[in-house]
This record gives sequence, structure tokens and C-alpha cells, in this order.
Amino acid sequence: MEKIVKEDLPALFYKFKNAMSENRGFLIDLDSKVGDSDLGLTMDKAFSAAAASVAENRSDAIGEIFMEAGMAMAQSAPSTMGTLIATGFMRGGKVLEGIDSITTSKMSDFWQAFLVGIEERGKAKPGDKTVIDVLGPVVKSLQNSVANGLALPVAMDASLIAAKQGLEDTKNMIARHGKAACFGDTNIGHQDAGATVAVLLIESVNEFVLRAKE
Amino acid sequence: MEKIVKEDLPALFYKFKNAMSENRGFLIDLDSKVGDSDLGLTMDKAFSAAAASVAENRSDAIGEIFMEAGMAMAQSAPSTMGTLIATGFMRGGKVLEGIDSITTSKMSDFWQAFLVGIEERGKAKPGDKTVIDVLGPVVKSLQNSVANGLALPVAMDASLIAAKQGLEDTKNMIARHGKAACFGDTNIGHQDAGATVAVLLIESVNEFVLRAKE
Amino acid sequence: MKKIINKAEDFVDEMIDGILRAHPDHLRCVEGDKRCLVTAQKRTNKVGIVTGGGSGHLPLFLGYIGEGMLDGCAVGGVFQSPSASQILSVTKSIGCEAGVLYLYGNYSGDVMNFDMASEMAEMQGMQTVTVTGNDDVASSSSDRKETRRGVAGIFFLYKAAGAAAALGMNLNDVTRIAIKAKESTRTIGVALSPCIVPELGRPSFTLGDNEMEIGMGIHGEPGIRRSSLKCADDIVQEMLDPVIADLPFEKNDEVAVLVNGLGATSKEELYIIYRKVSMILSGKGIKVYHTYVGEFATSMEMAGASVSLCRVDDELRRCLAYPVNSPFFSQKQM
Amino acid sequence: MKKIINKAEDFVDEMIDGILRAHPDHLRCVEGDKRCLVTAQKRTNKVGIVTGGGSGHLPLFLGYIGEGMLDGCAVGGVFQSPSASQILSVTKSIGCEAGVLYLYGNYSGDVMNFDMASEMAEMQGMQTVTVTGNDDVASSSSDRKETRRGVAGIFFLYKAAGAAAALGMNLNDVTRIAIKAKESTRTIGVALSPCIVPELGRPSFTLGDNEMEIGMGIHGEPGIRRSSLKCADDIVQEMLDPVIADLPFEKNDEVAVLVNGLGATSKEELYIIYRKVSMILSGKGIKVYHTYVGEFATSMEMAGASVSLCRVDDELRRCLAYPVNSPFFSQKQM
Ligand SMILES: Nc1ncnc2c1ncn2[C@@H]1O[C@H](COP(=O)(O)OP(=O)(O)O)[C@@H](O)[C@H]1O
Ligand SMILES: Nc1ncnc2c1ncn2[C@@H]1O[C@H](COP(=O)(O)OP(=O)(O)O)[C@@H](O)[C@H]1O
Ligand SMILES: [Mg+2]
Ligand SMILES: [Mg+2]
Ligand SMILES: [Mg+2]
Ligand SMILES: [Mg+2]
Repeated sequence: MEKIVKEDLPALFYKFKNAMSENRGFLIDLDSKVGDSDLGLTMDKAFSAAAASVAENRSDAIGEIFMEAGMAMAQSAPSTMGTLIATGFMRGGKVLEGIDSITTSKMSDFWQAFLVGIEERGKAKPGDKTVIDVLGPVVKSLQNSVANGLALPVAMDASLIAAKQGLEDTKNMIARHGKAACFGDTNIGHQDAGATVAVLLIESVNEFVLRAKE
Repeated sequence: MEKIVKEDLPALFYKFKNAMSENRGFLIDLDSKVGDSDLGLTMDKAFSAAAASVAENRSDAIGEIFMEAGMAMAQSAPSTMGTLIATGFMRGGKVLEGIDSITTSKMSDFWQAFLVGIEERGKAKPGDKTVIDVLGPVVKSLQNSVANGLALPVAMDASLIAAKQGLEDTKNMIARHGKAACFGDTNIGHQDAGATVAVLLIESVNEFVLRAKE
Repeated sequence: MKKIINKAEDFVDEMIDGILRAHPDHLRCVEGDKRCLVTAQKRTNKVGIVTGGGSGHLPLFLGYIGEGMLDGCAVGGVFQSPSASQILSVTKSIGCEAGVLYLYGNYSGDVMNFDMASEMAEMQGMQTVTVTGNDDVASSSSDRKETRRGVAGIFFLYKAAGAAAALGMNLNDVTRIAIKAKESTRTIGVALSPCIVPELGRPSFTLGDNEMEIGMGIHGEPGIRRSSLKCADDIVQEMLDPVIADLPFEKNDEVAVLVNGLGATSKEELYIIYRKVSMILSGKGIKVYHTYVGEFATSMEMAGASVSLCRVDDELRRCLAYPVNSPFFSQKQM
Repeated sequence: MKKIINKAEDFVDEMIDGILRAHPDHLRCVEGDKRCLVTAQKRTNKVGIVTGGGSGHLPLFLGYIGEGMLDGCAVGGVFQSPSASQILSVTKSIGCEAGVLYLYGNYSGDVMNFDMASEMAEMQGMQTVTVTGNDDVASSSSDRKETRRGVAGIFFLYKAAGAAAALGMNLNDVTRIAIKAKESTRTIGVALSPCIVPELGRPSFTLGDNEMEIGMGIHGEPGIRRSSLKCADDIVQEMLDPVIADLPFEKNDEVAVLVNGLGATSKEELYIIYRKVSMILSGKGIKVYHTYVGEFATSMEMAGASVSLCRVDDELRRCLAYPVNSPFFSQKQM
């Protein structure tokens, strides 16, 4: 699959939703170590709402569909991660305005806007052990892929490798934000819970464009 | 020991106090089955206070010493049993006014007044599974001993047998008063906690007059 | 025993010491006996209301001393009565010239000590009248009402009698209103966990991990039915059925409602309980005049709750509407 | 999980439903969204104060809506922020023409959603200012104060800002007073047991049978020190030392004190805690202006307590003395 079109979105968001509900317990466990254990609940809720919004959305504009999915998430799960991810989808949707399909280049723009939105809203820096530490490498990888003219499936594959490496790197970081911050260096060794969510999203997109190709 | 005199009272009350502190856990357990578990605590407190009052009492009047012991109990442990036993000692003390020694006949008067005081204050009837069900038989036995001209040690011996039988009989009764009342017939089989206290008192007097004789 | 306390035997006195330190404008003790508490805002030209009872039930009993409610309280050890002489000393200290109402829960230790205090007060020329709270429908069948235990519903007796006294009514009328409130009030509780008397150091009764008991008393007295833990709506239904049937509360009646937490149960749960109470009452055509939700009569750290209904008429409405100002409970004129 | 609830996912909405049924004269929801609550006694010619935060902390946050305190509150799921659009809808509904103060606890989810709401409000021509509570001294060192969590001490911010707004002050002054209260308030907690988020069905952290943790946050965030359970006086000493050193509170200062129960801890214990607080303060020559003891900010059924000190000057005294009338907290003019 070289590009994602409007008709693909319900299935893509269904994939997001499944990834979250399958990993509900895993995310709860991750968040329980240095947080309040709710991440599995809130991501499950957020992506159920997003999937429902997309499934019902009659709009022809891809950007609008993403933005409204983001708004649905913001309503249904306004926790830290819920709000950040919702912001990401709204900002990402904005840069898709006026286009009909998501190619590698638009995919790169999307995640960059997604990342910037989260950075502006959450004010975290790279290395603070957050979702940003996965999204940063993902954006860098996608920009490389654009520069090298890679097709979407190949680009997503590369970005997933970058995402996983980013997640791995969070293990050695000390959390500076949210509830995890007060655990100080006792959270060294654990992968960040929010960053894990970002990997699940990239993984889902990746699987979607690969499987659809087959 | 044919009679108890003023000088004996500190030792007698010391015996009461010991009986209660030795049986503290036992009384707690009895009261826990059909009550609020406090009987061991309150009797321990009540008789500590009574023993201290008697030990410090400089009065020459036996009756007054008993009455003040009763008042000390009423202050220190005003639970149901604490109040009833305190009433008993005050009323019993009253009939000892103007005498120097307690013989069988005065002992009988004492416990009768003790019993009547409790009956008036608590309004329980024989068979209601209370302290009365031991004190009633005790008084009857002492009155018999007076009629038969028995000496104090012999009379106390007989009264202890009556007391123990009275306690045994409470096992088949249904409590009508206090916290035990709401347990209905589930408390059949248990001996009454307050009645047990009465047995401990009679037992203490008995041991006191016997041991003093030896 | 996971409690924030010092020596178990100092529990009551240190607790009262903390209360006196926290509320010096509201409360005084009598002649250095910290267990004899009276209002700091003495008003002697009215009927006095004195209560008393065991510790471990805050805000019961001393917490209702204050403008619009009670004048004094004698405080006993945990779950134990205060002594007659302490009750007497509170009675004397409040100095109310229009007579004194003794208003407390129906427990044998308290009854005997209040009776003794009242005999002594009379010998000293003070007039007292006694009314006891016996609102717990689970504690006896309705033909033996006079033996029922007093629990959280006594709040309505305090509130009504306190307002009547503050409004300047005489001893007869204050007593009449206390009795009316008593006869109009019914309560039932549910317990989910026991509590620990500090000096005992262990629970005096047990409840299984998944058990609850409908009707259990505030000292762990047995209730109507022990069962596995049900959902809130079912628990409330089981609680309200015997309460409503008992008075009985009927269509077009108007009631004040008290949802009371026993200690460890959260306010969130109390409101989930009230939600169902409100639905049941409106289903029966019973109107709600006013609702109180919170901790009004506890059992240390017991988990559970009670629900009390008090049927109101114009006179009781006027009394419940009257303002109160105490450190534990305060209310504007309604 | 021994709780009186129905379905875990209905916990928050049924709780609010109960609150709206219990207090119809005090509270309204906005356009059918029960998680958007505003006072039923609207006053539009004043500065509005809006708060919000996760559920599970009653009376926080919605319980302080009422005369003399707050105008509205957006309610989130258990331990979760409300959404920006809910905050916005509360902001619009209270209709306060003199501007709105957003006053809430410093948690990232809440901060982001209030920031978003405030951006949206501004686009719609409404002026908002934000002050967050960050009173928990155990949550960061004093050189990183701005990252500290907000806990029970926010009560003093509500009380002071609420009175300032009710007294007719403008947005600048209300904000200034909120900031003054914030800078004068410090809190520390101690936890003895965890709590259970209904949808999780199990505690999100554990504490051993004989353990306590000084400084633990109201969502179980780690504190300063975990140790075996000590006696009340030692616990309070360990709590107050870092609190007093932090501001620092000094000889001849005057403070208001809040001893707050986290849920399962009895009022008796809270007063035993206050006793020692009072002794420590008087030992240091710190005067007590007023004392609040009770449940002001809970964590469901967690056992434990917190102590907050707020240093007062004439202006804060006047604000604390101002009367309040809400279903969860009421106070006469002092
Ligand atoms: N300021 C921030 N910027 C970016 N990401 C953040 C920030 N704060 C927290 N996070 C991310 O959010 C995750 C926790 O989310 P969540 O469980 O919703 O938090 P909470 O329960 O405290 O509201 C963290 O693992 C981290 O990745
Ligand atoms: N009305 C009564 N008359 C006589 N004895 C009574 C009465 N009520 C209770 N008792 C006795 O008191 C005992 C319980 O005493 P106690 O534990 O002090 O009661 P409580 O804890 O309920 O105050 C019972 O075992 C019974 O013997
Ligand atoms: Mg979390
Ligand atoms: Mg007992
Ligand atoms: Mg008792
Ligand atoms: Mg959370």
C-alpha cells in the first residue's frame, strides 16, 4: 500500500483500537510501576472513542477525520496521555488539510505536527522519558525516508525500528514529567509507558500498510 | 476465718483485683461471643480502682469502705457490668453500716443487698441470663447457711457451689438484656459473661476465708 | 492494628485533648475533667440538652455540642458509658434554668448511668427528663421497639430538640419534640468490615473477605442477614425495605434523609447509596425534605453505612431548618 | 474490593447523580453533562472561580462549590482530568463578568486541559487567569517548587480566593490572594493503606501490614520515607519537621491548620494528630489562628492523613473568616 486514503481510515483506527485493548493490561502494569495505573484504561477508552468517531464520520476530508478523532479522544480520556495523543491527532489532522491521500511525505508531515503539538502542550524535552522519545526518532526516520524517496511501507518499516529503539532508550532515562517524575531514579530500567503507546501506534500503521499490500 | 474485719479488706480486694486481671482475657473472650469484648478490660479497671480505694481508705467503718470502693468502680468503669457491680458494692456496704465484722449473717445480708441493688438498677429477672442468675442462688444458699448456723468458711463453700451451678444454668438461657440480647437464641450454650464475674467474686471470698483459716 | 495513635489506654483522653485544642471557642471541659464537655457559649435561660455515650463514634456524641444543638456531653471510654457523676457534673455546669433533657442512645450502660445521674440531679433540685434514641429497626422486632438500639438517627433527635430549646420552648415542648422526632425516625445499617477497639488490639467480630451484614450495630452487634457483598443498589433495597415497612413511611409522606458513613466508607460510596435511596423514595411517592450525607455516627474505622429516615411535619421541618454552629456540624437557616 | 458500588464504570456518574439528587438547591449541571457542575446560586457580577480534577477525592473538588467559595467544577474520571471542553462549558455557564480564576491542583493532565480551556475561552472573549496548588513538600525539593503536587492545602486557596471574590475584589486581587495563599501553604501526608480505583479493581500500590509512608501522594505517588508504623506523636513529628523547615514557618508566625483524613482514618485519630501538631507549634512559638479537622481531600478509602499549615496575615485572616455555605463544607463568619 503506497498511500492511505479516506476509505482506509476506519480500518486503521480499528487497528489502533485493537492494539490498545489487547495491551490494556500491559499498559496498566507499566503505568503501575511509576504512575497511577490508568494508562491502559484511558488508552482503551480514547481509541474506542476515536475508532467510533472515524467509523461514523461522513466527511470527505482526511484531515477533518483525524481532527475529529482527536477531539473524540480529548473528550473521552482527558488524562495526560489521552490529552497529548488527542492533541497529536488534531495537529496531525491539520497538516492533512486539502489532500486526498497519505504518502510517505504526508505521513512524515503528519507525525512531525503530531510531535510538535505534544511538545508544545506538554513542554517535555527529548530525554525526559516521555512519548516524545519515541516520536522524535520516528519523525527523523520518516524525514530520511522522504529524502530518500522511499515508499510508504518501507518508510513505516524503518520508522518502527526507530520507534522501538527510542522506546528501548527510555529505559535509561529519568522521568521529568507527570506522576513518574516523583519516582526519581528508581524508574531507571523501566520503559516509559507513554512511549510504549507511541510504538503501538507506529506498529499499527506499519502492519496496516504491509498487510494491505499483501 | 469466722469473720472478716476491717483490716482484712485490703487483702480481700487485692484478691478480687487479681481474679479479674488473671481472667482478663477469658472475660474478653466470653464477652466477644455475644457482646463487645470489653468486659475483661472494664472489670480489670473497676477492681484495680476498688483495690486502690480500699488500700488508701483510712475509715474505720467497714460499710463506708465498701461503699467507697463501689464509687471508685462507678467512676473508673461505668460500663453495664461496672455500673451494676459498683451499685452492688454500694448497696452491700450500706447494710454493713455500724458493724465491725462480717459473719455469715452479715455476709448474707451483704449479698442480698448487692443483688437487690443490681435488680433495681438493671431491671433484669431471674432467667434473663445475667449476673443475677449467679447472685440469686448465692443469696439463697447464704440464707440457708444462716438458718443452719453455719460458720463463714462453710457457708462460703456452699455458696460457691451454688454460684457455679447458677453459672452453669446460664448456658441454657437466652439473654434478654444488654448487647447479648440481640443475639437471640444463638447465645444458647455460652455461659453468661457477667455471671462469670459474680462467680469469680464468690470464689475470691471463699478462698480468702479458707486460706486465712489455714 | 493500623491506627495513628499513641498508647491505647490514652486514646480517648488524647483525642479529647486534641478536640479541646482545636476548638477552644466552642468547647470547654468541666473542672479539669476532659471527659465532661460543655459549650463555650453558655446560655442558661433555656432548656439544656445533655448527651453522653461511649467514645469511638465521632462526631457522636460530643460533636453536636454547639449553638442550635446540645449544651453538654459526658464522654465514656471506647464503647463504654460515662459515669453518673460525670453526667451530673455536666448537668450542673451548663446551668440551664429551664430544666434539662437527657438525650442519648438506648444502651444499658448509658441508661443506668443517666438514670443515676438524674436521681442525683433531682436530689440537688434540678429537673431532668430522659428521651433515648432507639432508631435501629434491625435490633428488635417492632413489637419490642423500646429495646431497640440507638444509632445514627439520634442526629434528628438532637437537631429537632436542639432547635426547640434554642427557640425558647419549655421543657415539656422540647421533650415532646424530641419524642416526636424519635417516633418519626428509623435507621438501618450495613457493615463491610469490623473495627478495632484500641485497648483490645483486635477486631471484636469478623466479617469474611467478601461478606457484608445488613443491620449490624455500631459495636458489631449482629444484624438481620449476613451475605456475600452485593451491588450498591441491591444493598440499599435490602436496607430500605424493613425501614419503610416499619414506621411505616407512606405515599405523600415527607422525610429528611441521613446517609451516614461508619468510618472507612468513602463519601463517593455514600452518594451512590443516596442515589438509590432517592430513587426508591420517589418510586413510593415519598418526598424528600432535606438530605444529609456524611459521617454523623461512626464506629472507629468500620467500613459500612447506615440510612435513616425521619418523617417530618411542619414543626419538625421548622426545627430541622434551624441553624447550627458546632465544630463538627454546621448548617445555615434553611 | 469491598466497596458499596454498582458497575465500576458507572462509579463516577452515579456518584455525581447522587450528589445532584441530594443537593438540588446548591448544585446544577450544565446542559445535561453531569460532570460539569455549577452553583445553583449564580452570581455573575463577581470574579468566577472554576476548579476541576479527577474523581475519588471528595469533597475535592466539586464539594467546594458554594457561597463564599467556588462557582463551578469540571469533574474527571477517577484520578483523571476533566476535558478541556468540559472546563470551557463550566466557564461559560457561570457567566461571571469580572473574569475567571482557574484554581486547581498541579497535575499534568489537569494543567494541559485547563490550558486548552483557557485558550478556547480567550478566543471566545473570556478572560481567565490560572493559579495551581502545589503544597505537597514531599513531592519535590524546595528549589523545584513549581513541580510539586497539589494536595489538601488547596482548601486554603479555595477559601481565600473564594472569600476575595465574594467580597467583590477584582480579578487581579483575587489572583493575588490566591497566590498569597499558595505561597503561604505547605502540606505533607502519611499513608497507611492503598486505595482501589474501581475500574482497576486492585490497589495500584501496596503497603505492608505494618508499614506507613511519609509523604505519599493522594494517588499513591511515592513519598519521602517508608518505615514501620510508628506512634502518632512520632509520625506527626516526622511530618511537621519538613513542613516547618520548608516555608519556613517561624516563631511569632500565625497559621491556620488543616488536619485532613485521607478516607479510612477515623476522626478520633485526626484529633490525636492535631494534639501533637498543636504541641509542636506552641513549642516553636507559632500561633494557631484557626483549625480545620476532618476530610477535606481524600483518596477513596485510603487510610492516612495530611497536615497543612497556611501562614496568615490580616488579609488572609479576613478571607478565612468569611462565611461559606456548600453542602460539603460550611462555616459561619468567624
Ligand atoms: N509533559 C509531558 N510531555 C509528554 N509526555 C508526557 C508528559 N507527561 C507525561 N507524559 C507521558 O504520559 C505518560 C503517562 O500518561 P498518563 O498515565 O495518562 O499520566 P497520568 O495518569 O499521570 O495523567 C508517561 O508515560 C509519559 O510518556
Ligand atoms: N439489665 C441487666 N441486669 C443485670 N445484668 C445485666 C444487665 N444487662 C447486662 N447485664 C450483665 O452484664 C454483662 C455484660 O456487661 P458489659 O460487658 O459491661 O456490657 P456492655 O459492654 O454492653 O456495657 C452481661 O453478661 C450480663 O451478665
Ligand atoms: Mg497514569
Ligand atoms: Mg461488654
Ligand atoms: Mg461495653
Ligand atoms: Mg491518571
